[in-house]
Amino acid sequence: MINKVFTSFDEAVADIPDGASIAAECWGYPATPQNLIAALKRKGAKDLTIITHTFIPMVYSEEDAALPSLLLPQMKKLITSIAGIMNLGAGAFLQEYVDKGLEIEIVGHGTLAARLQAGALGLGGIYDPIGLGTLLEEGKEKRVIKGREYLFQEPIKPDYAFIVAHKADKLGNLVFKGGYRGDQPAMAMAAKTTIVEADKIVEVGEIDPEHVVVPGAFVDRITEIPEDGYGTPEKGAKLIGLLTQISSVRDLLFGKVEQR
Amino acid sequence: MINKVFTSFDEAVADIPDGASIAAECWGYPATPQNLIAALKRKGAKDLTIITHTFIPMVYSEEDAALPSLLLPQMKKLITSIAGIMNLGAGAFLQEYVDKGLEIEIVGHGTLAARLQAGALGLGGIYDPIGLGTLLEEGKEKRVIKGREYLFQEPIKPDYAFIVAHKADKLGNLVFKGGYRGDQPAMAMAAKTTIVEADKIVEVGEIDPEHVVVPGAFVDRITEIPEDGYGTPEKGAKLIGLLTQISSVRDLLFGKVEQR
Amino acid sequence: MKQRLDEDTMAMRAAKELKDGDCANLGFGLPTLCALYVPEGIRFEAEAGILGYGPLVQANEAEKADWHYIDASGRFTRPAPGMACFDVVASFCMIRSGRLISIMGGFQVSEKGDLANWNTGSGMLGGTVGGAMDLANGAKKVIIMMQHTTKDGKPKIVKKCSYPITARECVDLIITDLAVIEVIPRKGLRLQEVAPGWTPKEIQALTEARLIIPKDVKEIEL
Amino acid sequence: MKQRLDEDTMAMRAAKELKDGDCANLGFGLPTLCALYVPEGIRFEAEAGILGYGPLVQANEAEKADWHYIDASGRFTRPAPGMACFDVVASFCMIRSGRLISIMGGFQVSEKGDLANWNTGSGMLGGTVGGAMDLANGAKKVIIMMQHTTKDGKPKIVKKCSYPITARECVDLIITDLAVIEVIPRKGLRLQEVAPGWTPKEIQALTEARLIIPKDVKEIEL
Repeated sequence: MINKVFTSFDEAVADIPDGASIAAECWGYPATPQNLIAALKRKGAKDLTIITHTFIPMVYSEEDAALPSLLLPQMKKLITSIAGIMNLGAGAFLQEYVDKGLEIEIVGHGTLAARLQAGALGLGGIYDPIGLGTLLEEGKEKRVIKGREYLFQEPIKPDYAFIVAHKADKLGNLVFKGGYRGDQPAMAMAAKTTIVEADKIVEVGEIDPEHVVVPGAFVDRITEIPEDGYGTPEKGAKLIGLLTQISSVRDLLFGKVEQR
Repeated sequence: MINKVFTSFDEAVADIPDGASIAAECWGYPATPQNLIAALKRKGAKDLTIITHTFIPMVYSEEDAALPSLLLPQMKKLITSIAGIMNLGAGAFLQEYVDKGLEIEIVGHGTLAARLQAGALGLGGIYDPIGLGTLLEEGKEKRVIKGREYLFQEPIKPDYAFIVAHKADKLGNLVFKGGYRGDQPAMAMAAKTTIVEADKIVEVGEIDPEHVVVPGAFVDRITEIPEDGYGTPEKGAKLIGLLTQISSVRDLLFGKVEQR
Repeated sequence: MKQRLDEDTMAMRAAKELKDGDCANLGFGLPTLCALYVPEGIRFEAEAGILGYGPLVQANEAEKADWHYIDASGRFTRPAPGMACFDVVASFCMIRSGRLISIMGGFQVSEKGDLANWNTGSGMLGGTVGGAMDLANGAKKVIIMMQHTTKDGKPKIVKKCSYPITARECVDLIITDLAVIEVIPRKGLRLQEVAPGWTPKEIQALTEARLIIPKDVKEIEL
Repeated sequence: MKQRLDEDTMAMRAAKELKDGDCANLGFGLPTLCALYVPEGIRFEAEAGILGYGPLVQANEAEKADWHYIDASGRFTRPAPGMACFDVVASFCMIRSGRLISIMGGFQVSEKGDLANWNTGSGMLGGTVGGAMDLANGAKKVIIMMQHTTKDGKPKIVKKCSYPITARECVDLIITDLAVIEVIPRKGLRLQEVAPGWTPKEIQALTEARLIIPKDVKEIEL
């Protein structure tokens, strides 16, 4: 059987060149391929384009979490629907990089999903109804189809997708847990090369064919998150503890429903 | 809890008006919402548009199976990627209806899937790379995007989707079995109203959240296939027995690999 | 001085808009509270791809928080029977096709029902759009929950939004701490209910857009 | 008289193109046979949304046939460890993105690598397109398995397809009962292997398109 399993995150990202585009989920805090991101930081590839649903600033130490924002010094372009959480200082933390030349493309989340799906299907473009009359229509071609206006949107086909899965079998079949699927199936299907970090790698046959979310044909490399890696339940619990000590974050996570 | 369960197929299709468009899978023989199709035939709605991946002629009696072709006398338009299986007489069986005014739109299967997905996402159109230089490009707008040519394709948003699922819970969460998913998730998401026939209706909580294929929000009506309904394992086995007695069909199903 | 509704009362009023069988997406902040006040039979959706999640995890039970189960605002929820997990493409098919009711916060709503709720005006980085535009354009019903006026007393229901808009003519109902206002397409804003003790005239005085005031304006009932 | 290869031998030769880890879609008819002759480690895909199905059900075991598990030609297969079920949108993402090898039948292949394999020429109803155009345009490698000539002896490898085409310049390799021919982009058709006992000249005589005949043409090896 062909071997897709890598024992080192560094080896799994070793071929990523300067200028590569990388799609990586970042939903909640640890629904993020943190170990691959940290490896890419160590590798130091430059001029990256990062495609992510949320770009959360690092409000804690790199020892506790590794989000896409860790890659800021290596980035040329960011495509995202959330450039920083408003209550955590909005996009202000990005301004310093924008001033130094970082290009930011803001895209509505549904449009991001539709553009990834279009990339996965090999489409040349789509007409999307979202964003009309808003800042996001700037520079976009408009077209009326059957009496309704649409914006032309380009597909997104990342060079690489970094995926965090719950389980991967050795053929690359993936299952997720809860809200961790997010944009990841579309990212894995749209990318040229898909690299996975999984909570657990299992033997072929251990995942029921009906439960597979991303079929193995879309997956090129698989790594397993070690006990001391990012994104383990222990690290998650520690992070929640740390974050609830920051009042603005505590308000985000629990605020409105506290003591009711 | 809101009741989506219908005990009668006839009631489940009772509101379908003349002129409605209906997406219904037809893959292999029984991966088809046969009980709903039979009910729609009984109801007799006219001028229907049928969207289906394969349009197989009825080579056996209506007692044994009910495929979309049962609706031919009620149809105004057919959108399909396979208008009859070549070895079973190709599209010849359709010619009689075409002569009487039936409109047929042939669409590549991937394009059909992409158009349903576009409909589900509310897009106004897509640029598809498939079909260039072929009969299927006739009448389509062409556009060069980043040096490559594409065809404009309209989304498909059926009024109704008829879905055959393996299990449905009472909220409408669906799971499938084997190759029965097919176009059905895209059809269910693209349609205005989704009507399901399931091998079995189960209680809420009996389907693991991670195993749901079509979430209940996309499902409006649920019926259960009765023991004497179409598409039961018994009927399937009987059909195989009948079909293997027709040599051309036998060749399709087993021919090349016989006695090896 | 006459009282404005508190956040919980607003949430109770908004929750009344949800009926058995409805699926709803609750936006960031205030709308999250609605989850506490709905009857059985309502399912909530999170853009990440969860429909029908269970009760929110509260601050005093933070040890039960599991990052895998979060609502549309990133708060911790729990799995529940009948829940479904799916991907973001399916999530936005759901959001964009009128299958959900959207309850969102708002910076401003115009008399035409334009919504501004993603950007405070300092360019592209002045806000977080997320799925707001999809919800505003695609939901079966768009309900905006917000304070009637800004912290410094300026109207948030305006003739024309001064903040960058989220979508045009998309709002169906506005629930504030003073009133419930319906957007009637091509007609304007119709005052439907007022907070106890407030008169339509007083509400109009705090509203820049002209309100259509029918004879039968009621007090907000829960 | 010199023999042409039988169907099984053609399938064995085509199967040699598949390597450990490859995923392949086997088209209607002849290509289906390849499934019988591949080593371990190859997975097959059916457009319906199955990757990695098990062995085909044969005619003498028809009682094991289950409609839920069918291959790309609608033949009965079986579940197998490592199999994945998915929907048609994912299936065509896989097909269109160079993740599969496509082995299909053909009516004609042109000297430019145009493929005609869906339509016998009597208008739109003269054929069944299914996923053929997607496979022809999107596969990592397109291998056409067909008889070298028609039943009445006419060449199927032609200058220009007379049948309606499936896709332009899409074929990578042609495996017939007489030869293995590679399509070299912008150069033409290069004869790679011949059936035992046949000379390149004899193959050219049965081929309308001009063949590039290198010095090292070999006999087909299995």
